[in-house]
Amino acid sequence: MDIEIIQGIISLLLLILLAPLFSGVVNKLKAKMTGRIGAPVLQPYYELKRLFRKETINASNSSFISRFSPILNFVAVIIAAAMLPVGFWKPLISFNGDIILFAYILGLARFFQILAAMDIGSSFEGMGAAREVTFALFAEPIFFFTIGSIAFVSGAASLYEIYHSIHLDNISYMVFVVICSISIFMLAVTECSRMPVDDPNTHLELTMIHEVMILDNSGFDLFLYQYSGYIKLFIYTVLEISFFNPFGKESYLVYAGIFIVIAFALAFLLGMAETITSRYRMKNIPQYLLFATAIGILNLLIFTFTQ
Amino acid sequence: MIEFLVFIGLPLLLAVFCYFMQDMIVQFGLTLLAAFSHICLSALVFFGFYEANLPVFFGLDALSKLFLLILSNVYFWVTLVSYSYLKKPVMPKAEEGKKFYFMLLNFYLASNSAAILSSHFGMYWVAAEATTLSVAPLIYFYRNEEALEAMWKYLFLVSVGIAFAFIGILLLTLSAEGTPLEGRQLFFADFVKNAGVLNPIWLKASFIFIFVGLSTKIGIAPMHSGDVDATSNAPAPIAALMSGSLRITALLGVMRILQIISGTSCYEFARVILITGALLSIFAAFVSMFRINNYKRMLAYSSVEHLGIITLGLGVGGLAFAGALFHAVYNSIAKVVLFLTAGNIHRRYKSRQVDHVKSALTSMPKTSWLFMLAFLAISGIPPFGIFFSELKIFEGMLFSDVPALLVLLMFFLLFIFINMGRIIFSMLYKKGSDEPALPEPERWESNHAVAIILLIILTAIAVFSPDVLYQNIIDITKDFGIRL
Amino acid sequence: MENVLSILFCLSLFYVSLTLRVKGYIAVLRSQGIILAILLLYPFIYDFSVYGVIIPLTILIIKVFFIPRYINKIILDLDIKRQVEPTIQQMTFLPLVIASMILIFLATHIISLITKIDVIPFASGFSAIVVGIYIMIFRKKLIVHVVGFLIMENGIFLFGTAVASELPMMIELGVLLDVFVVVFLMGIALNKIRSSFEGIEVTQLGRLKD
Amino acid sequence: MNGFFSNTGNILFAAVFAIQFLAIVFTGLKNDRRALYYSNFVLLIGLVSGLFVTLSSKLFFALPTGPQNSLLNNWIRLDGLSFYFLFVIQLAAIPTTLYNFSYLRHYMEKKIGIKNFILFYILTIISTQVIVIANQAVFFLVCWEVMSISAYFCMILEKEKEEVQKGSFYYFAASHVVVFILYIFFFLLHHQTGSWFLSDYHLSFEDGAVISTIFILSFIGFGIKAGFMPFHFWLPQAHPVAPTVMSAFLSGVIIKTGIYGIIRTFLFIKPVPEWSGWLVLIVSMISAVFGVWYALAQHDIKKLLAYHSVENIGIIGIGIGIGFIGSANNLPAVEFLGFGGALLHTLNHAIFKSLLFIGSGIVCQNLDTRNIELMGGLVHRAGYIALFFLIGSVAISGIPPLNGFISEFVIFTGFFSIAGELKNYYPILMLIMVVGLAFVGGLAVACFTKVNAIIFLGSERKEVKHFHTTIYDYLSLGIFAALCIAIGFYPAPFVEIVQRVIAASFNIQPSSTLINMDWFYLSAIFGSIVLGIAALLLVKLWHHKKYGSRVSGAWACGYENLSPRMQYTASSFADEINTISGSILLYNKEIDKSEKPFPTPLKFESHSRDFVDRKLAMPAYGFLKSFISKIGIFNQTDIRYYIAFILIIITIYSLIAFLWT
Repeated sequence: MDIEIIQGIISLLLLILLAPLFSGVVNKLKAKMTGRIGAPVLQPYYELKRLFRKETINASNSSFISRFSPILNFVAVIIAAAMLPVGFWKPLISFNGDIILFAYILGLARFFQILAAMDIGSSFEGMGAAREVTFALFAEPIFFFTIGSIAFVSGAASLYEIYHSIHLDNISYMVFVVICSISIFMLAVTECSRMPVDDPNTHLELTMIHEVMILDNSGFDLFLYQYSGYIKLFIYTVLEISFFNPFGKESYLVYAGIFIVIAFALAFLLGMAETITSRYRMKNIPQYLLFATAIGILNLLIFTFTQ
Repeated sequence: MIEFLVFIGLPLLLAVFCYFMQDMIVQFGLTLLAAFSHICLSALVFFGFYEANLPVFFGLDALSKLFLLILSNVYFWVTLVSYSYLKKPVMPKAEEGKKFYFMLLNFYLASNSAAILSSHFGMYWVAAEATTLSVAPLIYFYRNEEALEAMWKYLFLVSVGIAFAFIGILLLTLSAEGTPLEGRQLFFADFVKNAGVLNPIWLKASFIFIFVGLSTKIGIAPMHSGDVDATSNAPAPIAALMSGSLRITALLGVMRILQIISGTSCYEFARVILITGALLSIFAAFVSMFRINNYKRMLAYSSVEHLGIITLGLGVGGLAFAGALFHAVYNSIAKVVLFLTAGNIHRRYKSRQVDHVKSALTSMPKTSWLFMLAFLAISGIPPFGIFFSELKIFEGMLFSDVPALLVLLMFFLLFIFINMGRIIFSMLYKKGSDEPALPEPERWESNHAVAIILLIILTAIAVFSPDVLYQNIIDITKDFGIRL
Repeated sequence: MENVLSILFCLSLFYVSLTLRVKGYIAVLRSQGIILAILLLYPFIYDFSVYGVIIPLTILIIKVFFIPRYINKIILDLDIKRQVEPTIQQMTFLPLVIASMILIFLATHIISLITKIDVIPFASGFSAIVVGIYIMIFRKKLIVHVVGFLIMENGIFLFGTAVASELPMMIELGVLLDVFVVVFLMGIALNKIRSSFEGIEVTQLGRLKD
Repeated sequence: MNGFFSNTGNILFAAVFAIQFLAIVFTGLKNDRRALYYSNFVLLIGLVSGLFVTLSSKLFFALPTGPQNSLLNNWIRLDGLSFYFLFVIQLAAIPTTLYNFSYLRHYMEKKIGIKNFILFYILTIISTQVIVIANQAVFFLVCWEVMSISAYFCMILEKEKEEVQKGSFYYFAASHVVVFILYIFFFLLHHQTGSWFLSDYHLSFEDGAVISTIFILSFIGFGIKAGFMPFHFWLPQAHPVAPTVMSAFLSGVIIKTGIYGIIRTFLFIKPVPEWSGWLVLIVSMISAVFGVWYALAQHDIKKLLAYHSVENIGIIGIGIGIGFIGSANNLPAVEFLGFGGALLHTLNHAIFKSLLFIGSGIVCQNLDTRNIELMGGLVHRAGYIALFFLIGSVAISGIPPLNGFISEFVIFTGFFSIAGELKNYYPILMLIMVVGLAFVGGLAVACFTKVNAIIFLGSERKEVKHFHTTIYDYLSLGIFAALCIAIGFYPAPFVEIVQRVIAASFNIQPSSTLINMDWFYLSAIFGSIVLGIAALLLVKLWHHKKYGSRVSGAWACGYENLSPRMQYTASSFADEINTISGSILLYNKEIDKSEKPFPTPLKFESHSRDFVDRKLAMPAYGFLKSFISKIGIFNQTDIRYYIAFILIIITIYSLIAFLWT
């Protein structure tokens, strides 16, 4: 077997296995910042284990969609994860134009998740689905603006090549990349239902977005949803981390160091955001997302015309 | 001599005969016979199988051959359906009108043939006025107030108009003063030959007077009102006759003077006048279609529109000229179908108001489908002929010196089409508030058959485009000195 | 001689635009017919031919006898009021007629400089045409419209003699016959209108609209 | 005619049309049912054999049974583009015709005469096929009109309904405008080349302004038919009122003739100026974004789908625009990607839009309403219909692994390719386009989750006594769904066909960008998705066995009496997105708030009106009408005016004569 494929498989496995850990770290940091001890860092694994052992309950009105959707969701997220370059390794799936597939495969997951939510026939889920679809609509342009702008600057069209075209030696390019990373961070906040867009720990159904959509899932279904949620967050984290890789150097040590530092920084930022901000009003969220898009446009404009 | 007898003499004789002979069937049979012999002979003449030899003041050229065929075609079919129409008239008062129906019809044929065959302006004028006189009582067929008013207006307006045309003819003689033509008779051919030496001032004046005067008969705006009133109130066969043949005959007069003028320096001026008049009529139809509430009137305006298109084609010249001649042929056929089917609708619903006609498509499917097809035909939708003639006119316009007018024309035609469609579809589809209890199914009638035959002819001419027609129209354009 | 007759013709036009009596109109028609007949007969003083007399005689018969009598009969039959109600004041109508005539005479004069025409008969004929149309436009009574039409026809006839056109006799006769039949038909129509409508004024005829 | 019968393919080709014409004969049968079955069956035979003949042509399999390129004195010409569109038409028409069997039964039960409908349906199908192979301008126009008019006659099946009258009339009027524009279009071509044959039309840059005029005319003329945004307004009016079979064919195939026209025009005038590419691109982008946005605001399922046609035509147009830009800059790679994307999406859209229309037709007929707010829970009644509809929805949203994604993927790659080939300011503009297209995808997701969820999921909002389906429904939907899946999972052969079409008939330098994309890679990924799902399903089954599974009521904060009316509605679902661009969608909400101490029933309604229709077309017509009504000059009834007109007009003409120099 080709070494690249083995590397790809290893990085995919790493992504899948480490994803809950990252969530654990975020929660732990958040707890520390609010002055609590917090759950152990490995808590997400325990939760997954617990969910896996539970009986699966489906709502009485639901159809094959809500049984099928968690699986599809999970598979789609894993496929997306398989396109991510971890470090300087070539990902398992990498071809020209895979960023489109990346965005659209997450769209596939979302499509079925929304349908599954609507499948229950309860207005809670309906509300969540409506919000999800609205915010996702405005989130998608952010992704294309940031990743796409790097792609167009470099002329590459696959995630691997896009990231490998980043060379942090030019100061204007550095600023460009940093601002891109800010956009991606805002995107991650939205897509992964974190503050200030969504409050993952809320207890009121009316204020939820993502949580309310999986309100009626349990057991294996919930396990898949939760797990794919963790992976999704980690995917965006890796997207973020990859901005700062010194791709010229192929050193495992440097890469691991950068990986850990930036992951911690991101976890800190996420935790911080959840500590010091409150959730936005629902109708202000599109503005928040448009703000992120605007940053992306401005960034691209400035970069193109300063070159 | 036989041709003169068939074209003019026989109908004239029959007219006299019908005045004395009261039996309807005999009248009908003889009239039909005359119509049939007329169409046969004119077809023979048209196809070149028969060389006609007419007395002085009469003559045949390519143009009159074509128009004669149009006339006899329209007349034959109209005569054919007349009997069944007379048997079941719409208005009870029409009994009185029936007595003179065939007499006037024959008189009409005689006078119209004379007008078309005439080779002399004076003769043309007399015959054209005679057609007015024969048609006017026919308009008053229903013997009601509207018909009376329509007849009065038509008679009066056309008489005044044709008097102006007479002034035009007099001015034409004036234009010949000081030329070899001075003191000679007003034969078309002489004038065409010597067109170059005519006095341009009087030629222009003559053209204006003849055009405006005959406009009342052709239905060129703003002199179209009398024509519209008459066509919309006449019984269906007569309306078909007027739209299909009478207007064309009046147009012939304009074309004669155009033929003279086309060889002179005034040609440009004549074109401007023709185009102005044509656009005015299309505009008048365009305006009226927005507020019209009477379907027969709508058809009358459609005639105004199409005669406008023909005149426009004549004015633009070139390919549009040939297109206009084709259009004259197709329009006459389509108009007959439209008026005959509209007559059926009128007979059923006893009203000409659009609002009174409800869901015609279910209550009288045969007529309604034919009506719709005829509407499509008149709107220039293939495979019916008007599509092809309009195509020629449009193309001629686009590459003439007035391409911008094409946009204007299309704008008008589009809204005429939209408004006509709106009206016709509302007649055909719209459900009435009270459905009549089980309307009797519609039976086949002679005019359905005639309509179908005419639609087939309309398509067939266009699709097979017979050489003889094409050659004839080429001859006409040659006569007019127009390069295609 | 032609000019004298033409001026007489013009005078009849002034009269017709002044008078409000229906009888007056008929008298004008008669006198115009006579003028035209004289105008046509005048050449025969020098050069008589039986064949050429037919047309003037027909004119005399149709325009002087038949038509005025026929109109008179209609007036009596239909019990038409003798008084004409103008739509505009006589004091406006007459100046309009005069102004038009001045214009026509001036225009004719200008044109006569270019081409060879007899100014006076030409302009008188044309004036008659215009006045005939004015009468049709500015009078309400239908019978007066018929009179207006006939005055116009007379004008055309005068005009025709002015431009010295020689139409064949058969056609001249046809023209006259046509005019006669038109008037005849109009008379029949007036009869019908009288029995169908309230009155015989043009305002009654307003049913036909879009 | 010489040598026409020398080729088996020609004879077969003629036979195909003969069979289809034969179908017309059977509509003359007295019995409605027999007329339907016989004529439809014959038509089906004609279409299927037609498809085989098309497939045996040089473009596809190059069998000896394929017809020659030029038939009937060159009146019919079969180049790659024609074959491709013929293929699309026949492919989409077969299942649609199958559905006819089932659809028209309802009308027969209601005693509505259907013979006219079948007659004109057959005529529409034949004329649509002839349009794409006609090579003579007048012949093309005739077929074009026959297609438009017969489609119109199909639309008026339920002519008594006022909305049918109105909607079909929009279509009728719009198609007349198209024809007028096409007249001028062909006149110009004729004038420039002196020929009436489409194959002779080759213009070059030297013709300058004429090229621009021809291009603009074709874009407006064919664009009205296709439904690009400012000219789309007839589409959402006509599609909902047409019988479902016809809306499916109209949306799936007939509007594609507009696309065919635009591409054909490109072949006449290429290489096109670059601005034309931008024009097409921007108009298409507007169509795509607002088409789908309007769709989101609709509650009428067929109207919604009609707006989606606008969107998809926009996407096709984006592909064409890319191709134009490539052509202007002489970049064959870009051309291949742009036109390839457009042609592929044409095929794809024909498939999934027909599927969706037919699916919606089945639902509408059973529920007797088109309002999706009254539907719901049908997945329990008709699971397979729901599944097929779902497949169509996923496909139209451009989501992998179905066919919609494939064509959008090509178009995306086209953007990347332009950005890569032409540096300068192009990347920025292309990026904006990419984002726009992604945004369209997001809106489509929103829209089709809404449609699927509201119609099929949840519980029934309206009592459905009996959901009637027939084998034909499943057959036609099944064929379409299978095609969606086939193209999605195994795009390589279809891409190759498109590659061949462009290489054969577009006459541009060869480039293998399209065919060299990683199609097998995509197939593998999609395959692995399926494998993954299958594996997880097994796990799930095992899990259920081990840990158990059961069904329970949904969580409602402890409230017991959940009723179907408490479900989230379509209006609410789309409300937030629609409010954002409310002024363009003319989106207005009516909220019946009660301020009384004892709450009374509340009401919430939302409506969206078409901007072009309500703010441009209708006011323009209204203005024209009120302006016209002020023109009283021709409105006189008094004969004195008529006479005065003569005098006035003679004076005016004489003045013109005097002033004439």
